[in-house]
Amino acid sequence: MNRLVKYYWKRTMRSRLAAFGLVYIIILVIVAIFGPFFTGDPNAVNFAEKNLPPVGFSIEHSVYDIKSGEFTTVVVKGSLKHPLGTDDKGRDLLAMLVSGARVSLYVGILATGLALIIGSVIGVTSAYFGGVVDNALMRFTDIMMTFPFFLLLVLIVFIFGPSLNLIIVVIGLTGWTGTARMVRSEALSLRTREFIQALIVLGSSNKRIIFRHLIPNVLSIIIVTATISIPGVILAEAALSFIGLGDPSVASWGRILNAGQDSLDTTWWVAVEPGILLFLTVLAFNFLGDGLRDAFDPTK
Amino acid sequence: MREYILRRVIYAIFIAWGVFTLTFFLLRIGPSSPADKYLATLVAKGENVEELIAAVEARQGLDKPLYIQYLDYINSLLHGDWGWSFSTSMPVMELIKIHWKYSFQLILLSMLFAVFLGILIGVYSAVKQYTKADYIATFFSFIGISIPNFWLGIMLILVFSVKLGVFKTYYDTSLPMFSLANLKALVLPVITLGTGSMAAYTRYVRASTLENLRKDFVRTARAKGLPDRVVIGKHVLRNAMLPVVTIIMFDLSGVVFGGAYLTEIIFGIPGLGQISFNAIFADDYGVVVAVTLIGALVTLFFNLITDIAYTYLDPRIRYE
Amino acid sequence: MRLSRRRFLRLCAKAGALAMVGSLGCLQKETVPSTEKPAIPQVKGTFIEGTSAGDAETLNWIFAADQASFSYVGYTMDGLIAYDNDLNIVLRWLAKPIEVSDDGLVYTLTLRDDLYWTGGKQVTAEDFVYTYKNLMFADWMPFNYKDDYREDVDGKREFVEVRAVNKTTYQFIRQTVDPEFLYTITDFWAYPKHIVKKYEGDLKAFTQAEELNNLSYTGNLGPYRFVEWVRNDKFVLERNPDYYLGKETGAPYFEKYIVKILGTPAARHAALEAGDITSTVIDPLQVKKFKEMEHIKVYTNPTASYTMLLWNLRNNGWEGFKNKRIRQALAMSISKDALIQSIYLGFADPAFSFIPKPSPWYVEEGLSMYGVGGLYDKEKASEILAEEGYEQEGGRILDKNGEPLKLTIITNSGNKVRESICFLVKQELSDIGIDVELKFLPWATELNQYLRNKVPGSDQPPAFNNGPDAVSEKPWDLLVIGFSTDPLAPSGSSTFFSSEGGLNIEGYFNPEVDSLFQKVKTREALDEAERRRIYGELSRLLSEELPGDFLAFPASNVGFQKNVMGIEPGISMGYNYHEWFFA
Amino acid sequence: MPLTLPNELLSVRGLKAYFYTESGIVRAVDGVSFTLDRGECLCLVGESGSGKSTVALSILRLLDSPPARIVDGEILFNGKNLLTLPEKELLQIRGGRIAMIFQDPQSSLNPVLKIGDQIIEQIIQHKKMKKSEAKKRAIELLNDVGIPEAERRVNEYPHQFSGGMRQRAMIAMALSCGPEIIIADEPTSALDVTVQAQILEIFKELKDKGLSILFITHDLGIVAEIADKVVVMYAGKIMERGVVNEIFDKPLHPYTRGLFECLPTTMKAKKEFPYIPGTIPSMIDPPKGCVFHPRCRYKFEPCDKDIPKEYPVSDTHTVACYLYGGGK
Repeated sequence: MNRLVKYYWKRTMRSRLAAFGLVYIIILVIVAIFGPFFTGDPNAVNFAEKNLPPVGFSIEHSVYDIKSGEFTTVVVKGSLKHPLGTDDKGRDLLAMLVSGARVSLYVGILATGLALIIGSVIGVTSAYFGGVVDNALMRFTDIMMTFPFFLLLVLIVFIFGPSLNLIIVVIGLTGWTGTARMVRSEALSLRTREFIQALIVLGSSNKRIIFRHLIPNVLSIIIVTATISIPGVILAEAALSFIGLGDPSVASWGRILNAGQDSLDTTWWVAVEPGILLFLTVLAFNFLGDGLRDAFDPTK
Repeated sequence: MREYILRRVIYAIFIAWGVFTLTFFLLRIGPSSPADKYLATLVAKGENVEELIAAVEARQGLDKPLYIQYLDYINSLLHGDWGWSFSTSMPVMELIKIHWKYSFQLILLSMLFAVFLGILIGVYSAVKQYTKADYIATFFSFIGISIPNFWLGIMLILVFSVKLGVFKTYYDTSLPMFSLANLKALVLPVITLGTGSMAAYTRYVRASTLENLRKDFVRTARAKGLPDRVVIGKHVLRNAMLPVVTIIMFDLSGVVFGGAYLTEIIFGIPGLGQISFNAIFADDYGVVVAVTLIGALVTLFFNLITDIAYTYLDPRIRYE
Repeated sequence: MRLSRRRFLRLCAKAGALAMVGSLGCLQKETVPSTEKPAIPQVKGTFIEGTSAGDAETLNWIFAADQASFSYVGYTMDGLIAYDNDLNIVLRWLAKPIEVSDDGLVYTLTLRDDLYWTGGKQVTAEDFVYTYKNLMFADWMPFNYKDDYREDVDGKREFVEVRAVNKTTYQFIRQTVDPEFLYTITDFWAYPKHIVKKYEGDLKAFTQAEELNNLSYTGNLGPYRFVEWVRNDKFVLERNPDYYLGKETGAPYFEKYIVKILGTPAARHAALEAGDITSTVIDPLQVKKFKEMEHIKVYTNPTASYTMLLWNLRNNGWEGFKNKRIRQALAMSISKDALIQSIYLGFADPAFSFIPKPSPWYVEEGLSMYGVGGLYDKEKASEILAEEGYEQEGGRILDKNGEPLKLTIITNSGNKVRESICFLVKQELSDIGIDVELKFLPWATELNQYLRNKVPGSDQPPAFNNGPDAVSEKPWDLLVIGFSTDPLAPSGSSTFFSSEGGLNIEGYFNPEVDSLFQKVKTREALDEAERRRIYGELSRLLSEELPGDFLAFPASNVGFQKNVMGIEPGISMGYNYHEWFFA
Repeated sequence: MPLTLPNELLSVRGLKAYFYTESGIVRAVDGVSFTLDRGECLCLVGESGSGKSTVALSILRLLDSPPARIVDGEILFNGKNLLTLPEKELLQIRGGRIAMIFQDPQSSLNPVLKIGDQIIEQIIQHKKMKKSEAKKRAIELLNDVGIPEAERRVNEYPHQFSGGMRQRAMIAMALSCGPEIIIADEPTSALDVTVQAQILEIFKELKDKGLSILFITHDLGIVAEIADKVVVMYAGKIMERGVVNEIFDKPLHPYTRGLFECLPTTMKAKKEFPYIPGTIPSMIDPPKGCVFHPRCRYKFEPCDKDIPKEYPVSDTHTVACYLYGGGK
């Protein structure tokens, strides 16, 4: 096993992009876990320091006097105290982005994990039992696949209110169909292989065969699917936030971006920074996913 | 074949019924009601609030028991009546009839853009594997896949409409559908919506082409003295497209209800996506159910088309 | 800009009661520079009004409840009157001012005789009477504002009487006095009796009637005629050459008038900057930029809606709120100047009561101005809290159980201004040792779980005010919400602050306030000086009682392309929009 | 202009084709020369991996590049060097004057195109012919190679053909433009034995009609049936060559002899299952000296030092083995 891991590791790391992706993700995970201990409270509001630009930039702040009709304008420079600037409530963007990384990864990993678990169980069960079970499960998969995914997501989140956990559950409950089908077809071809046949003859329990033998063998697909699903989920959460259905109590990157997008031509950094992070993170996962896919592809 | 299609159609009806039922009950079990949005405005003197809410619900037929509503709904659907949209004051079907074309043209052009460029770049990249051009194409396709399309749209407007003034900041529905001006107006939305798909197709086409380039029949075609153009354009591409067709079709429903909506919002295109999402926010049940149902039917239809197309693309496949 | 040109101020007060409101009026009067040579109006061009406030729901206005719907209809039909920037009545369909009998019970309205429906049939008093009696007041019709036309007679709610006197004159006859009824009776248009008669009694047919949904009956009644309505995109009107006010002047002067819906504020700003639209509302942060633009003119107007911080005075709120001194202490800790500068960037007036400055009933004298000047004093606030038994310990105030006090502030999610206010309140209150937890809720959740209340254990249907013992399903302490007031008929605010008020969400019960609101609807109040006195007293009382902390009357900024002429900025900017033209 | 004999149709001279892979340079063909005369059938014989197919593909420059590259040598066809020919002229020769038939007809035919169309496109490419004419020609050709109901079959897809019919179709395709040379790369090895014989029959007929054939095979039985000349390859090098009778009557090279011993006919005489011990060597790091020496029963002193030249045994017969020359 160890050697196998090593082998795939080597094959994956052959791609420089995949290596970059992995390094980025590892750094991101470390930042997400430990960062908040260093950056301070992302919810600490200080209206006296609102709309500060990032270090190296400056911006004019104007306040209108409704009696005189005049503006009072001061030029504000970015400071090291808030290296990435602040938002319109004076919250430190660095702190927000770091805690946002936590949220994005949390959503991405949990929702993907849920979808993968459901998809794998359904796919493997379907393939292993075949017949009526297979038929019923695959018809159900068809119904779920036919549902316009994003519409369903918006519908449920709108109806039941935007909470992060609901979003995760909904993505998980609706996003498993592709995995189920892939796992099923992979498991089908595995099922016909000798060692599984042998196990059946030897009288191993179904549960044992599924969990000890079938699933580990489709693990490679699952790993690859996970890596390429996570960015999709992160983007879906961002898109929900973009249309105002993000969890209002949590500062995910999508929420920050949404808050900043109306003032792109003034306090641009509020939208630009999470946008870049979102983009880089998705990119990194895609790089890694691609590298993994190549590594697991025996024809390469 | 005919029997196969018939069976598929019956199956599609079954699936559509499932989707319909799920949507219907999902809408009804939620805590929000169409009366909510009126609440703010209905209140005049306290004691009448609930009475007025009841009036709204009665007007929309929401006061009956749930199963009666469900059966009534199915009954009127079977009679071709899709109901009245209370948030836009027109028949649901007419609303959809008017607005589907805005989405359709956007989606069609984006798909053309994505498919055409995706195939072109993908094939080129595969043929030139490990060259600089291939690396550049690969890199940009990753960027294309990763860039959030709503973000891209905003940036495009900022640069091309506001700063450079090349395009209008919003889509103008008064332009004739088949006109150059309309095409120009759709450039930014199409890029916004199509880039992600295009980049994804590039990846798939490249992989698929690479796989097929290694096939024996490609060597045969070369040995026959066919120029590269024919070898790749005819022999490789046709085989390479087989897996890609499925992906494109699968992608389509995602594009219609995900990307298209965001793009429509950003560019102010009153397409079906925007209509349906506004209906969700307005608790306009008739429209939500209709759009979901139609979405499901369209997906099913495309699945069928894909399967039939396969019999032409790949003669090895036959359905009984 | 919407609605401002017409007599929907009152409607708007309701429309905006809980939802957010557009712009209504103006605090500071700008005068149009007169140095420029007045241009001669010519009919040309297309006026495009950009909005991201959402589309209308219906043009069949009897069903409407949203501002956009009333606004759309308003382009095609003027209505009976309008208000100028000093809130004086300007006649539109009426031939002369409304006559009110000395006993305040009979209102006589006289229509112009040159108004006609499409097809040439004259608009008559009978059309109005029919619309009121057979449609609005009818049982089968779910008209949303029925109650505006009811009065309490011997403990029963009854509709007022409407009757036609002659072809152009009709009357409302009341049995009880309500001086502000004057402002209700000009709220609506009429339907042409000869068209709608066939739909009478059939709700479905009336809802779906084509000629009612496409405004094809509006004749010469408004400056523009309906052309097209593409849902979620645009509402297109063309110049009405028959317009009754344009007989001599040739008004209106735009060939076309389009309301264009732009999905996001960013798109709206971009479109104005790029010149793709003629006018739109501008967010505070962008105003300076637009004011500096050569081709844009920005007008700053006040609104009659205000933002409030309500305390939950019901039994599931912090018990401290029931003490007036504590309410005052909290109001003393929240700086209205800071709020206006940080959140509205200066585009707002501090609020101390529910009556805005431009209202004829505004009285400044004697108002307790908490949150500004000397009444913004956190040290004093802490002292008061300590005196009332809430001591600080380690910088935190302890509640009755000796636990650190933690209050929950709620507002509806998606409203960025209200969310910001919540943050500011949190920051301010933390200075006096009160910890605040923020909760941003979807509208439906906020309404159903936090705002509607009922007496625990009873089988009451939940409502916004089910009496002093009612509580909401989930507890809350502070609520940021937008209220709207009618500057001409402020008594409508009784719904928020009187014991019987249907929107008395916070649970404020004060007999003194109730009686003052009732006094407005008496014969004595027919005297304007008396009414001003009553309102003055009410304002003073509420500013000191603080059923909630009145925060600010925000101003709105509307940007125009510079070549639009004839604009009169002010509280009712747009009341004369049919006279606007392109230079 | 290099010297060519009048009868010489195709001449491969000093061909070196290497594969540049991640693990090193694979010397798949390392200095191979032979000539194919008009009307003659030359068989290239060797185990799999000996480089025979690489030779065949090199002739029409069909090697995938990268990773393959022809590093040295020339291939003269009617006096012209195919390796330096401009692409355009090369296209005319491919399929037009030199046609090729591959081992596996299943994978060598495009699965999504009709058999007829695959023939037609080649005809149209090389001859000025209308599509309808080309189709007629395709039907004739299919008829000629023994496909029944060619009229109907022409519109069928490869998967509807049996293995043998597919190979017949491949042959028809190869013949479609009247080539001078047919290069057949193990055309029968993927087929059933009975079908093999039928296909071989066709090749014999073609030979009788005067076509020149470069036939690549590992099956000595086939060689006996069809070959005029034989070239034996091992590990990218030529071990032995000669007229078919010479090779069959008197195989000299230990490798050739090994091959013959493995033949089923000769097998019967012996009790044990015969084989050549060892495996074909790594062509990345070939053994020093004679490439066959690690497996050779007769190896002696010079075999692992220097590479033996081809030593003539008769006018037509040469052997690259120190047993037959090289001094000592």
